[in-house]
Order: sequence, then C-alpha cells, then structure tokens
Amino acid sequence: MVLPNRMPDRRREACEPMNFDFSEDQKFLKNEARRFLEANCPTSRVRKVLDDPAATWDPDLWKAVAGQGWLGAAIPEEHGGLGLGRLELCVIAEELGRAVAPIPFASTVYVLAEAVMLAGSEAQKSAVLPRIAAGEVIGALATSEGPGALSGTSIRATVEGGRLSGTKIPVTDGGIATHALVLAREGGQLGLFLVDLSAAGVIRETLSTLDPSRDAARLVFDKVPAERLGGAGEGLALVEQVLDRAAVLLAFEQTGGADRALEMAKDYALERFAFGRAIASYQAIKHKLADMYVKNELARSNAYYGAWALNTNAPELPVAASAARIAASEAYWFGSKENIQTHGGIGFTWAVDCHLHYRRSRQLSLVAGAPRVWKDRLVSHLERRNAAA
Amino acid sequence: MVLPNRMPDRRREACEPMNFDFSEDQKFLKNEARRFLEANCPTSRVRKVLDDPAATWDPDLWKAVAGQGWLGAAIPEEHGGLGLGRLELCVIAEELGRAVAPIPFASTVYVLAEAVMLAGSEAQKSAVLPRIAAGEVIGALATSEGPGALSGTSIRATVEGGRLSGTKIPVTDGGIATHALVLAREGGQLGLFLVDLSAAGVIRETLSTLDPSRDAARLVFDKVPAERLGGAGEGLALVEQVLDRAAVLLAFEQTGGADRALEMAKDYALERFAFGRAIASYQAIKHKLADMYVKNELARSNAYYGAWALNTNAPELPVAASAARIAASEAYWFGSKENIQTHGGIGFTWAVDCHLHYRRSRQLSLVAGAPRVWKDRLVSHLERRNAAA
Amino acid sequence: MDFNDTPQEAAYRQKVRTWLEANAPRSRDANDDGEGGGDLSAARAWQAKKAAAGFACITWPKEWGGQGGTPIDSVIFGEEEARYPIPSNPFQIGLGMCVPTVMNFADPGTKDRFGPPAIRGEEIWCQLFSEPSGGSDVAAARTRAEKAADGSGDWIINGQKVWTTGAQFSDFGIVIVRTDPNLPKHKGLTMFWVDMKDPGIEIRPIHQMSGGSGFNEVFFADVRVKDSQRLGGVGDGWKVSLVTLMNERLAVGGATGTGWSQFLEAARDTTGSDGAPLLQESSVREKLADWYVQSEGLRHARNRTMTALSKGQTPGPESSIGKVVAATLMQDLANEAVEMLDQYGIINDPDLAPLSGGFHGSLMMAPGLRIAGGTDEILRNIIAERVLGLPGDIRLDKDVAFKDVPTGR
Amino acid sequence: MDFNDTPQEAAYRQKVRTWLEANAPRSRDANDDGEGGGDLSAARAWQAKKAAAGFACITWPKEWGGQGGTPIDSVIFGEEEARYPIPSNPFQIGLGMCVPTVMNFADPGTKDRFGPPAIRGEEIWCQLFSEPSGGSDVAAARTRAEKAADGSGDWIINGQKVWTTGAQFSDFGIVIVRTDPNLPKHKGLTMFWVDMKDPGIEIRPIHQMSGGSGFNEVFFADVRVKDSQRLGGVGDGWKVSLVTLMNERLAVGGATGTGWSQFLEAARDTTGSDGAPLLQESSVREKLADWYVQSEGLRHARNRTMTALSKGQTPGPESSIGKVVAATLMQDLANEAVEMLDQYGIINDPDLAPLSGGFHGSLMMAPGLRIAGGTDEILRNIIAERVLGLPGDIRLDKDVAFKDVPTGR
Repeated sequence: MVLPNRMPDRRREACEPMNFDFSEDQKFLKNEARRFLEANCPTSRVRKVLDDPAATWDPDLWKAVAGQGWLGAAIPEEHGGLGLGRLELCVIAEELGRAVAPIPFASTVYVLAEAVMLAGSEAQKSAVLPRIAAGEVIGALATSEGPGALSGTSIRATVEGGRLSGTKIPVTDGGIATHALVLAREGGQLGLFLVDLSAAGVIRETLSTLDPSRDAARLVFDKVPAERLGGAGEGLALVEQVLDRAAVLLAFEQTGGADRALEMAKDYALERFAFGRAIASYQAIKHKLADMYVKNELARSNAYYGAWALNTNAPELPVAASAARIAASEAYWFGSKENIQTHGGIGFTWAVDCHLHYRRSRQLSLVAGAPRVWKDRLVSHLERRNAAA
Repeated sequence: MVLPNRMPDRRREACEPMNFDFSEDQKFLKNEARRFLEANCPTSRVRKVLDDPAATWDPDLWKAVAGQGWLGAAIPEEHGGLGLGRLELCVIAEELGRAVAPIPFASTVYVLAEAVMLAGSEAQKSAVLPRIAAGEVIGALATSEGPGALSGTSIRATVEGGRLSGTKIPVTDGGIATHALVLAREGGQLGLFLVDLSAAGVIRETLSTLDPSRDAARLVFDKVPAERLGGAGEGLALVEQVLDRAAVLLAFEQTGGADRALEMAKDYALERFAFGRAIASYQAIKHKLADMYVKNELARSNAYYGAWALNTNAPELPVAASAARIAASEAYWFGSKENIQTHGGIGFTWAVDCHLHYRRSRQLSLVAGAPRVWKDRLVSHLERRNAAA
Repeated sequence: MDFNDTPQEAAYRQKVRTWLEANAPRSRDANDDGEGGGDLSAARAWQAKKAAAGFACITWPKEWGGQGGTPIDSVIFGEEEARYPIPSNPFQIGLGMCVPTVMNFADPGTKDRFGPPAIRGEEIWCQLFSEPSGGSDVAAARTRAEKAADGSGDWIINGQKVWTTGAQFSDFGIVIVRTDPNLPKHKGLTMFWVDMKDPGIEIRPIHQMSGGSGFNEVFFADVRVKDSQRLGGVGDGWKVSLVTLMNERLAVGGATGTGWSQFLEAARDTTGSDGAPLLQESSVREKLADWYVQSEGLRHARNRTMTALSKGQTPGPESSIGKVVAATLMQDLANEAVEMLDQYGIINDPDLAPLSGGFHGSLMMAPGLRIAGGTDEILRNIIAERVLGLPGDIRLDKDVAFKDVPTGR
Repeated sequence: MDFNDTPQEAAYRQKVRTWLEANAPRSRDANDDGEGGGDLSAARAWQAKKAAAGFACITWPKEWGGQGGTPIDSVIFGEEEARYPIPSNPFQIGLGMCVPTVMNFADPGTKDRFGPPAIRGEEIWCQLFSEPSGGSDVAAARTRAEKAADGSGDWIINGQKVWTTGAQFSDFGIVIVRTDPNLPKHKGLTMFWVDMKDPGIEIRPIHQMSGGSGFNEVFFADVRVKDSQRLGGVGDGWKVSLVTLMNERLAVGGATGTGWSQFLEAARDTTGSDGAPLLQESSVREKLADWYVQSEGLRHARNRTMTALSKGQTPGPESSIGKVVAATLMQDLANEAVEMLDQYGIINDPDLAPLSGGFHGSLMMAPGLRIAGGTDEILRNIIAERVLGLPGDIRLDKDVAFKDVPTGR
C-alpha cells in the first residue's frame, strides 16, 4: 500500500533546503561549549544552588562563562564583544539548556543585551554592552506585576521626572541583577526603562519558585532613576521585539534540555530490567521515547528556522519565534515529565536529576510568557499574513 | 509505594452509590433489544441503505421497531404508549447505537416525542403521541440554517399568521419525516413550531452527508401552516431542554457504538497475527485498547448519571446531559478511529464494517450540536452552580 | 436507578450520624501533616474511639474483631465521617492490606495477638514489597531469607526494600523475601511478618522531588525471624502477596479527586491580556469541561462499583481506570493552572500566590501518582489483560531459575 | 545557515525555470483524477517531454538513462515544477521504487529493456509486496513460486497480493514470493519482475472506505516466469525488498501537507453562537497554532534533510517522523474543521458546503494515511529501534521454518 501523492493542503509552500544547518565553526563551538559545561556545570553544581536555600545562582560558573567570551558573543567588537552572529548564541544556548545551568544568561544576553542593541542610544550601548561582555552587568526583565498575561492596561509602575516607582513581581534574576529593564507608564504611555538596581529606593525580596536553581525576586521601586530605552510609547512594542529574540534563544535552551531528558530516559530504559528484560524493549516505553524524539525534532526544526530569522533579522521573525517557542515548550514539558515516568519510582526522588529538568521546563515555559500567550500571538501574525496574501 | 490518601480537590463530594444501575427488568429489555437487532439489523441491512444511493433509511426495520413498542416506550399509556420510564429508552438507545441502526429513532423519539410531552398542549399530545407510538409519525428537528453553531440571532425562518417560510439545512431525517419541529421567528421572538410536512409549500431536497446510512435534507418552506409548541419567545429555551433530553439518549447510542468498536478491535487483534504472534500481544495495541476501554467506561458512567437525571427530571439534567454528551462523543470518535487503525489496511476498506462506526460517530457528534458547543454550555452551568454555592 | 438508601441503609446512616455528632472531632490537630506523619496521637485516639464504638474495620469478620458489616455500611460510615475534620489515617495500609494478610494466613494465636491492637490504632503496620531492582515487578524481590545455621528453624533476612510508606512510624511489617533462588521467579518467594523495631532493620527516609519524605528505604541486616512468623507456605509468597495487592488496588482506586473546581475559581480570578477573566476564553472552558467530564466519569464509575458491592459482587481490575485517569488529569490540570498565571505561575510562596499553591503541590506530586501503586503502563497492561482478556507480554523470566533471570548486570 | 542557492544551484534553477516556462502545461486535464487514475495520456506526455529534455530521473546514473544529477538538482526541479498544474504522477512508484530495484539486480539486457521506456513514461510499474496475511509484515509473504515440473527452470507463481497501488494500469510489477517455506521466514523469499498482462494475473480494485479505489488485490494463478526474471539470488528476496522499501520511506516522508491555512480560512468564515468568527475563539486559535507549529516543524525537518542530502549524506530512518505527525494531524484538523461547522459539518456536497469539502476528503483519507506505508505503530517502532537504538520487539517468527511460524489459524 503506497501513499497517493495527494494531500489536502494544495498550496505547496516552496522548500528552501539549501543550507539549513549550522556551519562547521558553529558546530565546533557547540562541542566546545558542551565540553566546557560538562567540566564546569555538572548537575552536582546545579544541585548546590538547588539545595542551598541561600543560593539562587552560581557566580563562579558565571565568571567562567564570561571568561569563555560567551556573554559578548553577539555583541559587536566595538562594544567589547566578539562580534559573532546570533547563531553562535543559539548553539551556546542549547548547551546551557542541556546543562540546566544556574546562571542569568538569558536575562543578561538574550534580553538586556538584545534590547540595548535594538533600541539603545549610542551612549547606552557604550555604557552597558562592554560591561555585559565582561560579566559585570547582569540583566533582568521586569514586566509582570501580578498573575496573568502581560497587558498594556495592567501596568501600574510609573515614571515621573525620570524616576520610577512601583512593584514588579516576579522578576527573573531580579535578586542578582545589576540592571533591570522595566515596563512602566510615563505620561500615560508605556515605555521601557533601564534602571540601575544599585540605586537607592530599590528593595529586593527573593521569591520561592518552582525552580530554585534560578533566581527570582520581587522588586519595589521608590523614585529610582530610570532612563528610557527607545521612544516614548514604544514600551510594549519593544518588549515584544525583545521577547521574539529571546524566544528563539530560549527555544534552543529548551531543546537542549529536552534532548538531555530523552537521553536520560533512553539510558535508563536500556539499563533497567523488569520482568527479565530491559524496559526499553517494551513498546510502551519504546513508543513513549519515539514520541519524545518526534517532539524534539519538531522543536529543533522550528528553532532552526527561528535562528535563521533572528540571525538575518527577517520579517518572518515574529512568526518563526512564536513557533520555536511553542514547539520547544511542548517538547521540554513532555520530555521532562515522561523522563520521570520512564524512570519509575527512582525518578520521583530528589537524588535523581529528573526533577531538575521538570522544574527547569516550567521555568523556561513561564519566563518569557506562557505558551498560550504565544499561540494567540502566532495566530494574530498568521491572520495578518493571510489577509495580506 | 502506596499512595498517600491526599488529593488536591479537598472538597469531597458525597458519594451516592446505592443503586446506580439499571434494574433487572431493564437489563432484560436490553438483552431482548440486542437479540432483536441482531436478527433484524445486522450490518448487511445497514449496508443496503449505505450502498443504495436512493435509500436513506430502512422502513422495514422501522415497522419492526414500532411493532416492538419501542417508539412509545416512554409515552404515557393514555397516549398510546407503554408508559415506561426514560431508563427503558436508554437501554434501547444503547443497542440501536451498537447496531448502527439506519432509522429516525432519535429524531422521532428523543426529539419530537420529548418536545411534545414537554411543551405540547393536550390537543397536540393527543394528535401526535399515539401516532408516534404506532410508527406513523416520523419527526425531525429543524434548527440549522447554515454553517456554525445555533444562535438566536442567526435564525431567518419566519412565521407570520401561522404560516412558516424559510430554509432549514441540514435537517436530519428531513427527507423522510412526517413532522418537523422548526425554530423560527414570530413577531421578533423565537418560537418552536410543529409543522406537518405533507402540507403544500414544503420542498425537500435530500443531502449527501458523511453518514449515508442516515437521512438528511434541506427543507424549504413557503407559507406552510405551523403551530407553536410552548409559549411565544420560548423557542430557544425549549430547544435547549429538548436537546438536553436527546443528549442523554444519544450518549447511550454513542456508548453502544463505542463498545461495539472496542469489541471489533479486540476480536480482530486476537485473531490477526503479525511477526508470528497475535497483534493483541503488542503493548501498542494492548494500550490502545485499554485507552478505548477507559474512555468507554467514562462515557458509560456519565451516561448513567444523565439517565438518572433524565428519568427523575432532576435539576442536574443540563449539567449531566452535557457531560454525558461530551464523554460519549469523545469515546465514540476515539473508538471508531482506533478500531480502523487496529484493523490496519483491511479496516480502510469499504467491505469491512469499521467505517460504518467512523461515519456514525461523526453523525452522532454533529446531529445535536458539536461537542465544542456543549463544553461551553457545560461550563456556563458550572459557573452558575459555583456562583450559587 | 436512584441514589436513595434502602431502609436498612438509611437506618445505619442515621446511627452513624448520631454517633459522629456526639463523638467526632471539631477541628484538625495543628501537628497533623495530612500525610499520616507528624504527631500521631490524635489519629490513634480517633481510631480507638471508633473501634470501641464498633465503627472500625466494619467489614471484617467478627472473629477478626470486626463488625461483619457490608461494604455499603463501610462506605456510609466513610461518607459521613468525611464531613468532619478527622485526623489523617496512618492505619490505612495496615488495616487495608497488611493485617488482613496476617489474618488470612497466620495461626490463631498470632491473629489474636495482632488483630485487636491494630483495630484500636495501637500498632501500625507497613508493607515491605518493592525493591530497588523491581518496582512494578514485585516478584523480582531479591531480599533473601535463609534458614539459620543453628538448626533453630529461624530465618535470617538480608536485603533492601524501598518505597515503604510509613515505615518510620510502623511497629510491624509484612515482607516478601526470596527463600529459593534456584526456583523460577514466582515460586521461590515467601512472606513473613517482622517487628520493625528489630535492631537489624534500618529505615532511611527517601527525599522526594516534591520535597516530602513519605516513603522509606528499609535495610535488613541479619534480621532473625521465627518460622512461626511465616505467612503461608514456604514458596507461597507470591500467592500471598496477590491477596495484599488486590486490597491495594481497591484502596488506590478511590483516590480520584481532581481539582476542576479550584481550576474554575482560578480561571475566574485571573485575567488575560485583554483584561477579561480567563474563564471566558474558550480554550480554558474546553479544557475545564474535559476535566470535569473525566472527574465525573470517575465519580460515577465509583458509584457503579459501589452498587455492585452492595449487590454482593466483587469489584474487579476495572477499578484500575481510576488512577490512570486521575493522575494524568492532575498533572495536566495543575500545569495548565500554573501556565494560566503566566510569569507569576512560577511563584511558590502561598502567601504571595494563593491561587497557585495547591496547583504547585499537585504539579510536583503528580509524577509520583503516575508511578505509585502501579505505573500508568502497568495499569494499562492490567486493563488490557485482566479486563479485556488480551494476551500477556512475552515473558523471559518464567520457567527459569530466578538466579538466571536476565537483569542487565 | 541561509536559504540561498549556491551559484551552481542557482544556475540549475534558472535553467529549469526557462525550460518549464516554455514547456510546462498551463492547465490540468479534466480527466485527471489526481490519484494517478483516469486518463493517463497527459501524464505520459509530460513524462516523455521531461525525459527528452533530461529532467526525468535526474539523480539516476547515466548508465541507467538518468542524468547523474544531485539530489538537490532533483529537489530544485520538483520545486519549480510544482508551480505549474502538472498532471498526476502514476510513475512515482515505478520510478521511485520498482525500476531502481530492477536496475540494481537485473542483468544488463533487462536493464536496457526496461530503463528507458520507464523513464519516458511508456511503461508503468507497480510493487507487489503486501499480502492479506501480513500488511506491515512484508516478510510474512505466502505467495509461493515453485520450479516448473518441466525442467525448464521457469517458476510458477500462485497466491495473492493486496494494497497494490496502480496495478490496474501497470505494465509490469516486482513481486516478492516464497520459494522455500522450510527456511526461516526471512530466508525463503525471492524477488521477480512480472508482466502484469499475463493471463494468470487477475486484478480486482479494492473499494476503500473513502469511496475511491486506488488500491487493488492481485491474484496469481499459475503465472509462469522465467528464471531470468529473478531479481537477486534465490532466497535473497528480503534483502532486495529492503532496497525497495528504503526508497518508499523517502517518498512517503515528503507527503506532509496539512491544511492549517484552509483551517484558518474556514475558522475566519464561520461564526460561533455569539455571532463572532470562530477564529477569534482561543480554543480554535490554540489548536491552529499547534498544527501550524507541527506543519512548520515537518517542513523545516525536511529542509534539514535536504541540507544533509546536499552535503552528500544519506537521510536515515528519522524521516519516519513525517508521516507519524502528518497523518494524525490531518485527521485531527479535518475533524475539528468539520465539528466547527456544527450540524452543517455533516454535509458532503461541495456545492452546498465549499468550506468542508476538502476537510471531508481528509477525514475519510486520514485513516488510510495512518496505515499505508507503515502504520503509526510500525513507524514508532522504527524510530525507537533504528533512530534511538532501543531493542527490537521479541520475535517468535525467527529461527523457525516459515511453515511453523504461528499464524493463529
């Protein structure tokens, strides 16, 4: 029985197959990153942060990562970076996700550096970017003020006379950041503001979260100096642009984590015997792992397209970023929970690493807005594209 | 590892376990119905309707069913019925669903008879019910006028001076019915009207549908006499009440079909060998069938609760009917498609009965409004209940 | 088909109500952690009170110290009792699984010794079945018992058990051990009862991913037991364990609360990016409807089981559907609830995030629920094989000496 | 990472475009049923034209009559060709699977005889593998070939094949038959080519549940073939078939259109009970987003495969994910689209229900897509075993004579 070559979607989209892969240099960097993180970020290091109520990140790893030049990989050389492209960030992100790294890489590199490069003045770029590359500045994105999706109308933080007042919760990496990007109202319009968190009037309170291997805080601002990034009233649009960029890189982190979860499940299933044979020989486990593989491949393929759009600053970026984020969130959630299931009882213990991925998958799905929000955005983009076609 | 006796839903709902089953008499009736349908409605009879472009139902089976007294089972004796309860209808419905019976039982018994008993005048009851019980009247519910869910604002059919004009499409059993219940606008309000389809001014056009073993038509009315059932402006509310009742009975039909699909899959899986053993011995098939069983049990249990609510006319009926319809639609869809999958290539042929259930599962899911509409209604009821609690 | 008690049942319910009204606690002890841990004195006192009044172990035969009541009597008592803030129940495993096994297989003296104190809540039991090498595969037990060299007829137990709920506060346990590794897997097992205070027994709590430690590892180092502690014949351990496990499934099938109504409340109280309550969004409504329908389906499936019970039928393996449905439902629902809160969903602090507190707990417990008492996969096998009659998996561990069963090591 | 052609590829694309602009048809023949049935003259003419211009079988070696081109050349031609209303392609199975098998295993004379006419669309081939007793299990073939009693060295074939696409209009076929039932299952098979016009061959179309009849049963009654029609050694049929099946998977993996954009349009044009377009409802949007993401994932997975091809790598079994995802997606999407129309969704008449026509077709074809060319379950096994390296299922049909393999009969 051979398939008829006839499918319902008759509008065939052109294939663009020519060079849809990372370069040899980028693959080399990826291998280097993996080797570096295996040495410097084994899960025992992650667990130190997880198990110590006082710790919310790994400053030593952060220094080492800065030493590798990763923080400034995509920052132009004129601003102290390596001047590489976003594709190099993608391969690093994948490895950080695989390692469940307990550092503020996303907040600093995907969010703060991208925002400043996107909308910062020359003065802001010169002030911030070299210090990011050097590991001296840690970023945080402060948009949320309460439960539910970000909305233009719900923001109460206010900037008056260049000074910010209000409360943001939760702010990922807010407890350890040097600078925050704060969405706030100024003269009735929403703007995105750069705030030095060492200023007087900033109160930080560390939050307990589902993923204790990452920092999160409540930030209270009382007349704290704030300078706007980009134009007045551009706050929400700018946040969306920044989130599109971050979404692609986070998708690589999630895909890296999902791949690791599949590997763990596979390794355990091959070694664990029940009823006289490896549990990997039962179809219930085989097909579960096949499903994990399928989801990971869909995530990876969408992430690649996002990487291309990000790196070329293509008009497809919002659509590609949404798709990458949705696919990667699904793959990591599925992979992390079915990895526990494949392990059985031992997977439910604190001592085994399964729950690190389960927690991190929740953190990564929520940190840049939940998948449900991205699905709505994606369809809005498709509607527009469809109407224009 | 034993489960902690602690679950998130701390509000424990009281169990009501005392007599949640059909009586011995009802079970006897069910067995009788099965035996009768095995003799009078084998799938070869269904196929005669399916294969003959001119046929849309089985009038001989209809006569035989009337002879069994099933049409009047729930009609009071004073109106020519057997005066039994709705529970007797439920067990008959389950067997009709199992047999994929090609007759207008639902339109006539669940819809027309229920509507007349619910809202008809004494004169209407006397005129219609005895003729239903005798098999002389066939009903049809004519609400839809186009694609999309039923809505109060979209109805264009109009009654003026007791005469109906407009178009209804699709009308299940509209091609063979003697009477239709038509939702139409009268003086700006929606009413439900009883229309004798033998009157002048009725044009019927049989429709081609996904399930050719059931009749459907477009009905065009041009100043056709129509008498209102119930009060002015009660049309939509009355349709909802009728659909709640029909939903419970349809849920039993769907559950009967779903059970038969599981049986077919099981029988085939036990007899079909691949790679030297019965395919029923592979976990991929075992777990698929287990999932079918689980869905069928959830459907059956919800249908039982619906039966109780229907039979006692309990205030829980709208909630119970919605739940029964949602669970049964899901079970039959899943069962009918995975039955084909379990059969493999042979299940995709016209000659094997799998597709009869696949088609009927679509017909039953759509005929009283799609599950998505019922889900929305269910949550509206829950909101109200929750607000009142 | 109705939900009314028979006259006899109604009379029993009235009797129960009257007694509870006079005797049930009015508030829950602050030290009660709800998992059968913490301070057990309130739980013991309540159990003793029930036993004295004839409301403990209602269905047990009178010769075991029970009431010889019907399963429905027991259900009625449970329903009525649940209306009060009763203490958590650390006796569940003992009275539900272990002590009935003892009562079935021990000699009269042993029965007299253990039945009454257990019923009164004076002694707590645990069940020592699972091992590191075989979770779902109970018959793969490697903990061994060998005849003592001194000819006393005693047995010496060495090995390790795991996932033992309540071992830390238990007085006694029933343990399945291998007495002959040269026999096929299911034939070389034997069941004993053991004193958990024996110095050769070491109990280590297991730190769960959810933070709690309700389960334990239990190590046996030269633990000496008398041959009279044997339950059933030498080599009959598997058959004995099936009696125990049958009771486990019945207990587990009941735990099917789900949280749809909390989800409804959270969706009502959270707004989307358009400022409207999320409960107005069709995606939220459809999921909520699906969960409600599944929860109700389980509730009414239980009602059907209870009806069968009341007619004297024995519920079969079909009760396995309860956990298959409820565990996944719990995980999906909790995750959706957390994601509904968007960024805020990550916050774990119940003071800051009262909406998500319970959902976080469910999210972290659900992976355990999908595993404990039979994984999703094992339960689907049970449904396929024992309910639908499909063939068992091909077994490579039968008809060979246990020591020759492949273990991958 | 970019989507641009290399200069060489760009030049080839330009050449293709120029030729197509001058030669491609401008409208589709009305008799073309799109399934490779109906009147085949337009298809034959187009194939001949391509062959004459050097655009048929681009990747085949020159000695087979191909162009010795790269897979990317072939992809480029396919992309550009798809912009025109070209006829359906009844040559796909022959040129994709059968003739390459012939070219790999036949003698030079046979290659010369069959290669050029097949490339020019003059002769059509079909693949006779599946049998009633074994769909996914090709090696279970029971159709037998026995040496003719006359000592001629000819073989006599008897038995039945099934699911043979295009048998009704094929000139030749390749058939796998059992030449020794006393050998283990995979060892007693042999491959032949046959003339489909042989009077001993009877072709009966299979009436599909979707209404069409693209597949056939093919009966063999004393069909005599020469030993020179053998492809590969006696007993090597299984190995030969693997070459054919490898090509099938590649062809199948490409068929992954899904319909999300039609769904979007249908949701935009249908109103809910509140009178607003269903596309505004979050439940519809979330599903649409999921399907879009899956479709795009498959598209880009294909792009990755093509990139690997262009670097000279051979795509492996991971292309199995295409059909696993696309078939279920097609079924879910079509059903959701139909249910979106509510009662109206049942209507099958394209004039009355233009929105649902295509979805109805998908709904009825999808069950076949989930089965044809390897069921969902078989493909998951392939991913698990060949991509992830997990163990194969336990086999009871190896290392015994084929006639002793259990069949349940």
